[in-house]
Amino acid sequence: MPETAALDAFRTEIAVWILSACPAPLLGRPMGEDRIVWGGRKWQFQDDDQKTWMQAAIARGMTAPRWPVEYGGAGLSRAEEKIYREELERLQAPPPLESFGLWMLGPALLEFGTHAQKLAHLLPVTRGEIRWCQGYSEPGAGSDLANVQTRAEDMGDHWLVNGQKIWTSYADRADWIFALVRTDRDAPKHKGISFMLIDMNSPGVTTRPIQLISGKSPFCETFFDNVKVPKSYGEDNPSVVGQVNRGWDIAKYLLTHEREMIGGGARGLLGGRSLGQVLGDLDGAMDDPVTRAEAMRIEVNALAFAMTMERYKDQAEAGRGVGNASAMLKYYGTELNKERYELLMSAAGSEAVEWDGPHGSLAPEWLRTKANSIEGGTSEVMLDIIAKRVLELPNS
Amino acid sequence: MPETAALDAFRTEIAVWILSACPAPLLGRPMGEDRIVWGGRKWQFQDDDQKTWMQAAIARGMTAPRWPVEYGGAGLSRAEEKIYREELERLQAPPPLESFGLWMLGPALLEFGTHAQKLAHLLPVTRGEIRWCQGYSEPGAGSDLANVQTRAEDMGDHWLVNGQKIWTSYADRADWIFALVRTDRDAPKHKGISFMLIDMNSPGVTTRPIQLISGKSPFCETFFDNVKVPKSYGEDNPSVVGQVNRGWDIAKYLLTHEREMIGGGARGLLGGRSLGQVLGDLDGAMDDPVTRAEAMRIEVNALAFAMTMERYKDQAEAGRGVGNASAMLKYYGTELNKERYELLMSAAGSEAVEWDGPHGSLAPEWLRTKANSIEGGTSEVMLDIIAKRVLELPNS
Amino acid sequence: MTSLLETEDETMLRDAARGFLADAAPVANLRANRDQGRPFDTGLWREMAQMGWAGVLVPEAQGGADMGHRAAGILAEEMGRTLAASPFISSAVMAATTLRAAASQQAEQALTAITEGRLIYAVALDEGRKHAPLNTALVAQKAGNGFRLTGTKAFVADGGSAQRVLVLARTAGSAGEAAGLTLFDIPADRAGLHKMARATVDSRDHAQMVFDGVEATGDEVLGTLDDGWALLARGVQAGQAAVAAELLGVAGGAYGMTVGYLKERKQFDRTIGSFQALQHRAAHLWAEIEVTASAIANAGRVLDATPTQAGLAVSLAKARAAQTVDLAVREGVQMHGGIGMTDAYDIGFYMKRARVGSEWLGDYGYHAAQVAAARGF
Amino acid sequence: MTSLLETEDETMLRDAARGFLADAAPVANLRANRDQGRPFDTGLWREMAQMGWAGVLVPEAQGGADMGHRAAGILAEEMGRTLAASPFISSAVMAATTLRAAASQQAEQALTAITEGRLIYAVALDEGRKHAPLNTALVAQKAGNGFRLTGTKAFVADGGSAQRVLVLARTAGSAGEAAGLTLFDIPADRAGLHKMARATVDSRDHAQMVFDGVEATGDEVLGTLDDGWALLARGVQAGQAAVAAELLGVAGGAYGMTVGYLKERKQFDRTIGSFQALQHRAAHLWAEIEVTASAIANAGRVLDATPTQAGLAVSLAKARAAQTVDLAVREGVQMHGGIGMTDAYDIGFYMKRARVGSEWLGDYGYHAAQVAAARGF
Repeated sequence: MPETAALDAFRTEIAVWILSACPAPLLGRPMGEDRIVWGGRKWQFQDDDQKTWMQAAIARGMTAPRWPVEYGGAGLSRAEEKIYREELERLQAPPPLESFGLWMLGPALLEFGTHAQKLAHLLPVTRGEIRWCQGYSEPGAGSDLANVQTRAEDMGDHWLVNGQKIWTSYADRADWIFALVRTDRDAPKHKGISFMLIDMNSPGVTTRPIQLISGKSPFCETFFDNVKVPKSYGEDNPSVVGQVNRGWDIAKYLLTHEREMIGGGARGLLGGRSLGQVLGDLDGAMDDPVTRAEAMRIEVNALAFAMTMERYKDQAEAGRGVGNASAMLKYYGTELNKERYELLMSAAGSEAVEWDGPHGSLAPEWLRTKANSIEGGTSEVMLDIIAKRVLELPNS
Repeated sequence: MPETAALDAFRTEIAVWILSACPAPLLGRPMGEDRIVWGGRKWQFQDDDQKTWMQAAIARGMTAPRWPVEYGGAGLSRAEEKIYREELERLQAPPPLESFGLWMLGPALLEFGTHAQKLAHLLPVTRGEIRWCQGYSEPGAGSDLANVQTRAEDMGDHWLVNGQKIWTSYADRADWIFALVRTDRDAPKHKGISFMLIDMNSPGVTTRPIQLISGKSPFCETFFDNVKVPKSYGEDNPSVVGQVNRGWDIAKYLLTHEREMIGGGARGLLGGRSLGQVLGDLDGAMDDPVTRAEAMRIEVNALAFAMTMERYKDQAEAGRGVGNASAMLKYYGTELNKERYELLMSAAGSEAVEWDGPHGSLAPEWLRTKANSIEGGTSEVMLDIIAKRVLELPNS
Repeated sequence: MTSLLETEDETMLRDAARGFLADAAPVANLRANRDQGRPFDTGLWREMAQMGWAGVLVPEAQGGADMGHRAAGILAEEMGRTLAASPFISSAVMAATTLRAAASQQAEQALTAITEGRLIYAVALDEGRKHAPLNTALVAQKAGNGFRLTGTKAFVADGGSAQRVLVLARTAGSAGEAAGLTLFDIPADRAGLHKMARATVDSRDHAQMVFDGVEATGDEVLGTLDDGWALLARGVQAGQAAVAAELLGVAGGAYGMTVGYLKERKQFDRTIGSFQALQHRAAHLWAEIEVTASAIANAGRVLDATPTQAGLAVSLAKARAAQTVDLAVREGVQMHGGIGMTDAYDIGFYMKRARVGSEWLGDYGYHAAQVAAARGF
Repeated sequence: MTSLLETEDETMLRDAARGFLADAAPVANLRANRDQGRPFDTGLWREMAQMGWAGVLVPEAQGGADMGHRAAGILAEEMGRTLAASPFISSAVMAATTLRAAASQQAEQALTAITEGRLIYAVALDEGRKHAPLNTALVAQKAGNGFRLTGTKAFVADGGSAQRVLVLARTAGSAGEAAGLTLFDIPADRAGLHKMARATVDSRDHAQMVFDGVEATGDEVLGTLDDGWALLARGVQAGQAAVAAELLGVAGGAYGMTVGYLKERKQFDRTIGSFQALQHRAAHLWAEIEVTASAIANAGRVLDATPTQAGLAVSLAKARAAQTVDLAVREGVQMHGGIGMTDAYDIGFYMKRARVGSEWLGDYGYHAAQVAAARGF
């Protein structure tokens, strides 16, 4: 069977499966942050349908389609996974499970972990049993992620962890954290960091939510106060992924992933309608030449950016990585999204500045976009990356 | 007599003088670069009226109104000079004489020169007998003006000058040059430079005009090939102004002057008409929301910038210097002017791209504006100056 | 016209205001007000009145300081710098200018009360989401010797705290026309006037006002029947200039906080203010603020010298101020990085006030179009 | 639709074109052409034709390579990179696409001649200073069995060198209407057709064409009487996409030259490319070029796949290209400093071509408005 015919067959098969496995009430529902299934010990489904759908997906390995079957995945190829995502979108079925474990920990362990680590940690992730959070940033470090002050002292059979992380999304609801900790204080900044897996239930771990200018947020501060982390969780299953003191390599690898995800946020935001159409709903807004010219500019840029996302995705799927160029997606997508929201705010005028005005959550969303060009690496860091690694300009 | 009454009387007196001294055919004529009286040995007046007017002004010291009478000036106060300029403008009389000697050399000598230097050099300047040019920039130095490679070796009774200057305006028509030369090759970059006065007739001095992307230009390259410059032109009249090796102080002093002059170029460019009115002459141009929005933006910025020029001038005239903030005028004015010309080019469309199309010299003027943000210190250097000296941000 | 340079008196006023506000109304006050659900601090407003600020535009005969619009702008700018909330612009600038132009005995009494800080006015003007005073549709219908007002005013600044309201109503003509607009001066607790507080991002007092057959007497008409806009327009222009000045202060405050942060914050083992890309952006921002400051000074000067020809100057000031403060707060938040996004840090307050102030009494697009019209295109 | 990634064939085409042009048509050629008053190099154009470029959009039956619009875009882009001048877009893209759509026997013969490099076409379209094809006012009046053409075409690219001209004329209707426009295909040396060369900043062949009662036969009508725009619109869209691709190449060439300069030039004892402010601007420029490259690839794909629905894709490409190349040449000239201003240095040529190319067949404002219309606003 030629390749395309096989893929066509797969498309049919997976569509049939989605329709049979995903309860009808879930189909075609608008997808919001409040409808995401995150999993974990503290997780509560909003309805039984969510649970039914997740469990059907688990049974087929479809919560982690491209992971190997032995770690809870479905072992699909890139092309097959793409078809699966396309069919989910076409049939308006929600993803059965989302999590930092699937997005971030999985890729890290699959690339750097031992077989035992993968078995121990990835299976519960694919099953929605354990929810992970990410502990990178620290107060005072900002863009300088390698400036890790949280330290893990070698106490023989365990590490003693002390310090503080910030911007840990959903830390208050997570079961485990993968964190960068300093295991060698004398080594150069990038050389003494380890990538450590820590149970959030360990004594000495506490979290505190962060209030943003836009209001409540999923972000937390996370404190480690004499937390004992075993050197090993079992045979060939150390608590440090990869080599001790080489955690920066893993962090860099994952940062590239994160960038692509955040940069992509600018797409599809207005439910398929163009910005100009949305603005056209506001009487007279498009009669103002300033608003019209700006709407045209953003529309042109957004369409071209969406094509660029498409092109980069195709390139990644064709097995040619996009590497540091992903920094561009992060930069461009988040800056564009800020511009879009500035224009929406301006067009909605005095109605826009209310916390709960006639335009719903526009004001907090507007303020929230300001964080997008900071979190996951600031626009300035992205430009530095492009300048140094893509353009190969000399260090200053 | 109270001060304002005295000034009112002066205003009347000077207006009467202008009307009596300036031949009527010169009044109300459009002022273009081709109508400027530059003076100098190679100078040829376009008509006798120009000569009559210049000589009347010389007789009263009005080619250099604020300079002391003994050096050929009229010894006017700041307020009186301002009134003189206002009356010239009101009566549409051309300036009787312009020159780099008046603009640049004068301020330098008045601040740093000896009495004999002032007598020897300033009198011929005020009389339009000697035309000066300025030799600062060198090939390969760019914004780094202190990177002076032209060297003057101490040969006892004379300096031996070798090297090359670039961007020397009207060097091919000048009689003398004031130049930065390196007199100490071992000292730190800024400490071994002298401010030297050199006769362009000296053997070994040659010039070559520079063609710009906008076409012919007043700029030249100037070469010094074993040029002998006497240590002194007479008693207490050395060829170096100020102390040997301290010429950088004088250069810095003059750079501030130059910046204010170039930044001011953005004003009054359209003969008093607003940008939008000029664009309105082009059928349909203002129906395009992009053009209209951009015209509005530039108009708003240009008006506010003109007020800022006014404010800074008032501040300087009030005896409180504007210092490094003048870098802002240079930066803002030249960038604004580039934007204005981009819009004019766009609105005039295919007619604009002809060298001699229906819009006259628009295309070369457009290209010429690109140099404004480079000459006299690039926009980047201006931003550096603002950041370090006004904002006092730390060195990188 | 007089120079755009500050006079010695103006500089003294600015220094005094800055000193007072740094002590009495730092940004921490805004936070405290917000957390306690207070739109502004009445005690602070009393102190301002005692210093003569509430009467800055009131004639000496009514107890005012009569210092003019340039002085009012300096006060507004300094309040903007620390985000000090008060009914200054609504009451002491817009209402005071309007009442002064009305020149009636009642108006003079009101001016004295404003000056003494006893009386707060709001101006009920716009009805839609954008500034468009001539689109007024709120109807004042003849009823006996008086009128009956029916309609809705959106986004009335200080509408929750005001004791009196200047309300623009239509007595003739149709939307878009200046003729047929009449200005009423009524107490805010008049029967049928419903005030709904709006929770705006800047945590200040904004209210929607619903006029449900509100009665007004003929004596409560300010100025001439059907010609109220001519009168109120003076107050609105004064208000636009003052908001522009406030926004310049907001920009300056955000800029100052940001440059301070750049000088102190270290990253990658360097003070971040030493990074040239940030330096150039900060320098550009400073340039924009300098240029806007000229337009603000000019608007005050023109309002003082030739108030009937101040349209271009005022719109220029507001257009520039809106653009500049937008740049200042965007750069401010971005350059602060993550910390700037947290509610615990003050820079976010500047972004929120900038947004509201840019919108109030006409945004950039509105005023840039006014400039274009005044300049013949 | 197929992916926006280049196929292997396309990459090979690009590499071959780049290699050829680097050798045969570096920027120095443009300078030599200009100094010798030559709008392009006929020998070079013959070589391009031999490589199949002139027939890139011509069916194999007429001897063409029939590689499609994406391929044509790649060629145009590579020509833009070294500013290689040729009648490629006028003749091999616009005229060829139009003639191919006409599908007459005469048109087929013309296509063969174009492919072989024997025949150069120009398209005489716009009459005013901005692109506005429907405003065509040049009249073709019935005269016996034929027509008499009277009017003026401004800014006809390759109008000086063309042997034949596609000219859009009005046979009915009035300015602004598509109906009533008829397309003629006539020899450029027809009596009464006066060509005035225009000295444009990009030193290429542009002419004003005055039609002074030029006679055309009924056979010289291409397509249908009164419905010529439908036919020519295909060629114009193809041309717009190709110009957009060329401008992407111009942007890329200016960018490459500039980044090269940043890496080599020293000032203040440092390589200027190590200054962070310049780094960030260069990185931003690179980002813009990357994003525009997607829009260019997309336009080619859509023209190849669904040519009748390519309006949005083509306008998006041209709008993006105009903005991007503008940024690229402005940054290029500024970052080169004084040397960039001299005629002796090449970067200025990029600025000049960018200006003309941005204008040709519709500028940013024109195409952004088309995008807006296609997107429902």
